[in-house]
Amino acid sequence: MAKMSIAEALREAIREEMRRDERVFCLGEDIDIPGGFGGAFTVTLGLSKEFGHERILDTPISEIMIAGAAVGAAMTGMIPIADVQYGDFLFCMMDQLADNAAKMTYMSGGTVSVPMVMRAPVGATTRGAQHAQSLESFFTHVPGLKIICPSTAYDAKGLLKTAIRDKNPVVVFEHKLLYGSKGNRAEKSALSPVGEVPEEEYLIPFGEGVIRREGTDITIVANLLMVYRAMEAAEILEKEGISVEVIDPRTLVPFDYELVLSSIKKTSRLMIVEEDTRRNGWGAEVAAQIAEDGLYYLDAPIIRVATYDVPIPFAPVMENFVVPSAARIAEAARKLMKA
Amino acid sequence: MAKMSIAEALREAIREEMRRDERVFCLGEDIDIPGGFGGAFTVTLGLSKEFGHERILDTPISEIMIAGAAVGAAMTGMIPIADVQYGDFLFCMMDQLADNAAKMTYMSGGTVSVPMVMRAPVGATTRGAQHAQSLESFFTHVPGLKIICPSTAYDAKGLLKTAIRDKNPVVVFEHKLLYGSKGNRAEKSALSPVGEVPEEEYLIPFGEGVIRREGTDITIVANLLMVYRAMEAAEILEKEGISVEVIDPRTLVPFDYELVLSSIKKTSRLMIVEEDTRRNGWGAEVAAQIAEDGLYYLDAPIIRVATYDVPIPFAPVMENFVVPSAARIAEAARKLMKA
Amino acid sequence: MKTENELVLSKADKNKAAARLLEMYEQMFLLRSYEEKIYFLFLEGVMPGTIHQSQGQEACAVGMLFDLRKEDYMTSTHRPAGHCLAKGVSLDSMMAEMFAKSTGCCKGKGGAMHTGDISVGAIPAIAITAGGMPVAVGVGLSCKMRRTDNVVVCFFGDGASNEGAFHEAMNAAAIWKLPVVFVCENNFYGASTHIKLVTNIENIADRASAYGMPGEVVEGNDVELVNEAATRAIARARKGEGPTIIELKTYRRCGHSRNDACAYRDKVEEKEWYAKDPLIISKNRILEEKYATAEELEQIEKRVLQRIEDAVEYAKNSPDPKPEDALEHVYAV
Amino acid sequence: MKTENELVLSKADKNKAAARLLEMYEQMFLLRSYEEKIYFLFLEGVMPGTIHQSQGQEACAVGMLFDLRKEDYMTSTHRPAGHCLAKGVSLDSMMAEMFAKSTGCCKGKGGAMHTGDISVGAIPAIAITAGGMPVAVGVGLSCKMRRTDNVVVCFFGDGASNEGAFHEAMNAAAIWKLPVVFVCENNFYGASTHIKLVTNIENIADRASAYGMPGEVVEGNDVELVNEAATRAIARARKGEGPTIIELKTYRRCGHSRNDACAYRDKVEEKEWYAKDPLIISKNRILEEKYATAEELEQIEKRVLQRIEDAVEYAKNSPDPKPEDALEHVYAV
Ligand SMILES: Cc1ncc(C[n+]2csc(CCOP(=O)(O)OP(=O)(O)O)c2C)c(N)n1
Ligand SMILES: Cc1ncc(C[n+]2csc(CCOP(=O)(O)OP(=O)(O)O)c2C)c(N)n1
Ligand SMILES: [Mg+2]
Ligand SMILES: [Mg+2]
Repeated sequence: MAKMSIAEALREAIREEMRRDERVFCLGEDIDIPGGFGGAFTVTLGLSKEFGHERILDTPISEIMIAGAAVGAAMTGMIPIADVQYGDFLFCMMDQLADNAAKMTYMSGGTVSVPMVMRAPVGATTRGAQHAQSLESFFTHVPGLKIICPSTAYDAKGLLKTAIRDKNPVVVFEHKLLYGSKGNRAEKSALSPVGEVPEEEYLIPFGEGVIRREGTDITIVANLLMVYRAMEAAEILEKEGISVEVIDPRTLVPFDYELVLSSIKKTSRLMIVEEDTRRNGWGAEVAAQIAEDGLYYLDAPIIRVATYDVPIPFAPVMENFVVPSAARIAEAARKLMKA
Repeated sequence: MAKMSIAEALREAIREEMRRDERVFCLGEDIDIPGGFGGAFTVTLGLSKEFGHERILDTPISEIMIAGAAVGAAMTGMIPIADVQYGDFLFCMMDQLADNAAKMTYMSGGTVSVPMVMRAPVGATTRGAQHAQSLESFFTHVPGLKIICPSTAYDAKGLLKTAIRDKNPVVVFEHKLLYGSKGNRAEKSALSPVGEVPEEEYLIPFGEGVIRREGTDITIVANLLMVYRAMEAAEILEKEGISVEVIDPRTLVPFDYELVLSSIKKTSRLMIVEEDTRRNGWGAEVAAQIAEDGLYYLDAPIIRVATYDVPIPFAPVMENFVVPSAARIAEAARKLMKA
Repeated sequence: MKTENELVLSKADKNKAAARLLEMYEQMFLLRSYEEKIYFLFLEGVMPGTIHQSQGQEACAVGMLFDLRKEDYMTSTHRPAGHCLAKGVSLDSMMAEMFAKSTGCCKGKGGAMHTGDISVGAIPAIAITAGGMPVAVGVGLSCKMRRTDNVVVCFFGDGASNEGAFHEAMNAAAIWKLPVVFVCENNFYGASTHIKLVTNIENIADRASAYGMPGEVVEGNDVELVNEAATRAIARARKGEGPTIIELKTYRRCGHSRNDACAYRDKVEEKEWYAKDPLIISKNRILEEKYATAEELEQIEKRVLQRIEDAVEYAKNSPDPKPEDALEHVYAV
Repeated sequence: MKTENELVLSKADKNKAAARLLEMYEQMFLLRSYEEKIYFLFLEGVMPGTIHQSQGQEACAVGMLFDLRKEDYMTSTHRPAGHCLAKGVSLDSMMAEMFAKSTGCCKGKGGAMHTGDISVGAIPAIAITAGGMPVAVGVGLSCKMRRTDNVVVCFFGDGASNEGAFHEAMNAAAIWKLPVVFVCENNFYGASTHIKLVTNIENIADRASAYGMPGEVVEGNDVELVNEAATRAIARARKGEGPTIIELKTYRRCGHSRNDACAYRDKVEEKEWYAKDPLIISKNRILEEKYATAEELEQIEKRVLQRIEDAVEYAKNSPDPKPEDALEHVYAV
């Protein structure tokens, strides 16, 4: 077992898969210029030393091209791992992802496959509205894509390796505050993103959520940073006698509904917490699905705690207000217990 | 009262607003080249005769520019009405819409406004996956945009005029099969898109849905073409003794939840029908919101009938299968009555 | 721009040239007849969807793709029929796709605008204007990274050259010296819009200099001239010397899509271009150079027409997809 | 490229030139000192977010915007401080925005990367690389359609010139002859990436020919040369003759963003460029030409530094936004 941050775990996953399969390569802006950043959050730092600059390909600032080139390379025998510096820039390549990557297999009647990965950092970090969005829900809505969102180092490595071996386009959402490059989240909780990662190889299948904490009164489904906020809230609530079960779905498409259903059978209360803005966030889909399949298990309305429907404001005092906090989650839980 | 198709109603709205306010202008590809198409669905046909080619501006095939130019013009004293030939191409301008149009007012602390309209035809019409999508839900998820979807000529004119006078970016989703340019939907039902439009000016406020048909057993919320499919289903079901209330929200952002809540108080059953694909469609948001605010009114799970989560296939036999039909809606309603 | 065939040929060369031109003519005739047939079937109402035909542009597809290997690639546009036939997609499977049959090259899922068959290097067409160009960059990158000497021919239109995707693709291909041949079929219109209205420069190929890439303007209706330019650019690409833009001046003999009478086009312009029909140019040369007799050409044409009839039969007799087939192939397994 | 001030000046002209250069120097000094102050405050940890500074590029902002009217417009990038100060956004309101205060030019909602104030023609900055360029086209269109003779100066970077948005914006501005002056601040790097790695051509301005637009390369650290080029392009734009690309060769004296030691840059290159500091160039000229004495310059500098201190005070004493303010301004009313 080695302790590593999410950034390191992702790097290890890439390294192992690149060693294993010469079709795998990385492309993106500033991903490993000598003396540079190793991508916006250091994930690809140093990889060119081992693999050279052909397989760690620094690109122009051309998001349409990056995504399109990934599609073209994937269709013809390569396995590209592309990235954007901030998830927000996915909008610049939306057409290539939604119209080409996602649809090529289908439009070709299954004769083509598009085994590519697109990595995108999300989350609000006081950089203002264009560097802050959580974009998961724009992509869960696109048939043909798979969507994953690891929140621990263990998951990051195992899920990314699965993504690289998947024959389909996988969008990986990574949270900026969880990378652990700065290491300052390391001690905060047992689920700190600096976590144990086995030496031996492992893969994590898509569509299997995990229970981060068991409980009996309320089920909270949360992803990425919100897993940690939910855990924090659960601790507060425990002291008040409210027992919270926290589920981290780990992948949004496919989604582990079974786990959620079996949890609400026990708790009979469901809350979904997401950093994506509320209206039409992925939480809406989970709520709607459970309102269809699990309504009779529920004793109370399904509650969503999400970022308010505003662009992300710059000022920390406002940013903290719009993004769900442990306090807000706890408060919603208290209300839910009374409903 | 004049009878007109939706295409004509939209054209009238544009014409009246352009006469009324010289800041209003149109831009888009092929919107009124002499001898050309008047936009992909004839909406802007002939307008350059009255307003000239400066105010009916034919653009290069440059969607990023079209949207960006609309944003820039809107911020500095003009009121652009832009369009894409097929809604699918909105992905090419997604960044300009989601990052600039939607956020400028907010990011500037309210010192800037972006009064622009983006028109987008949606719906599956046997043209394959890249000319078929219903993209409403990608945009309902963007804070800062308003989203409208008129399904009748009356609404088309009244809502578009409101959109043009709104100080914010409004995305108008129009359904290709409802334009009525080909007139072949004209006789199918009382709610035919060729409808009565008053001579005198009228505006339709955003956020006010309408009941297209009253009923007592099930509430169906549907937009655009699905309003007609739901009406058809309602007729079938009536013969079987199931009384359906059909609500057309007309605008998705803002959304008339009051109307839906008051309807389900009566019917205690809710079905949402959308042509957008199911996972994270706007129907998910409606279901989730009602699962939060209206759960106690419901006697049965909330059901969504939506396009299956696949890219739109070309073959009519498959396309008809994936897009909700009256028969599928009716069948879902029968099941819902038994739930 | 070369305006005539400037080659001086030896006898052996001449035989080879004859054989090549005859084969190119046959291919062009196939493209034309295929589209004429499709057009007719559309009018009859037996085919769903819409059509974007490339009648009049046959020399572009055939001349560019004539010498490609099966392992080479081609990316296309919303107007892919000619490209696909010339790249070797089976006629039967294309016709069946038009009929939305399960035997179609995309199993009825793609339709006219997504025609292709990767097994012969025809990337399923992308109907987003210029959307195929960044994809071609990726294909070129793949050819290079896999250490093959394969190349990609990437078709796009004059209208497409104003898309951001064009720019990003050109630049990337240039800096990485990718084996991509960018082919602009400049038919002077993007839908109803004349290129002059939306572009300030005369030749799209002149944009090559913005990327440090060679560009060439060629008379696109002369299949031999097109083929010569193709040969140069493909050789360059195969040698790892990088991409080229080839601009082919050509003209649609048909509407942009179904039901388009082209009222936006100048009638004099139309006449001039109709006189430069690529099939007529080649036919005349064949006869002048005595590469074949009129009767021999007729034989060729008859053979082609029969193949098309057979394909129609094949398509008509093919089964429809089942409705539930729609749920398959969302993901590769 | 003009490498020195070639003007021969009459006495009156010389007085005018002196006054102008002194004012430009003062502005440049303001830009530099403002950013130095910000940098220091960041290190202190009193400011949230990140910073992208334009130290070393002051001559670009000041030279280009010096003669703009308040009614003219400017669009900026993720590196907007210099542009905004030079366009006349109030120092206090900018400083307050950096402190995330409710008195900020964006009420604390925008932050460093969205600095701007439309009341002085500074379109709130767009931090999506090249994302402001199509917006500038719309502003230019608006200036033209409203029959004003206002112009737009649109800043972008060398890295931005490989974005699709660049291409679409250039082409549209060219065909519509819009009053847009496109200004490429070529500081040779997009983040850590040297322009040579991602672009095959020497000068970004050479891309102008792809749009039928004039392009010009200028030494970007000489504020007078920049200003001359600006004067030409702005005059052209005002007269309705259309857009221009001006490429300003310049260099960042700072990291791309916070915590960037620029380890990816060549140290010799850095040294050479540091010697060409725009403030030194102008200061030397002022002293050589005796436009002012060293003491007079010191007075100016002192005045500027005091303004900055005052702005910091103002910002510090300004109220924070209320958390719930976050819910306002999603829509204009
Ligand atoms: C992104 C995008 N915008 C617009 C369209 C609609 N459209 C289809 S073909 C076409 C014209 C394309 O012109 P050109 O590139 O010259 O190709 P041609 O049709 O002449 O072959 C347009 C505007 C589209 N398919 N995709
Ligand atoms: C669409 C998009 N892609 C990437 C980025 C990340 N990014 C911010 S600044 C920058 C470099 C820009 O380089 P250049 O245009 O030369 O401007 P400079 O930073 O040198 O002023 C990058 C890649 C972004 N903000 N937007
Ligand atoms: Mg064309
Ligand atoms: Mg730069």
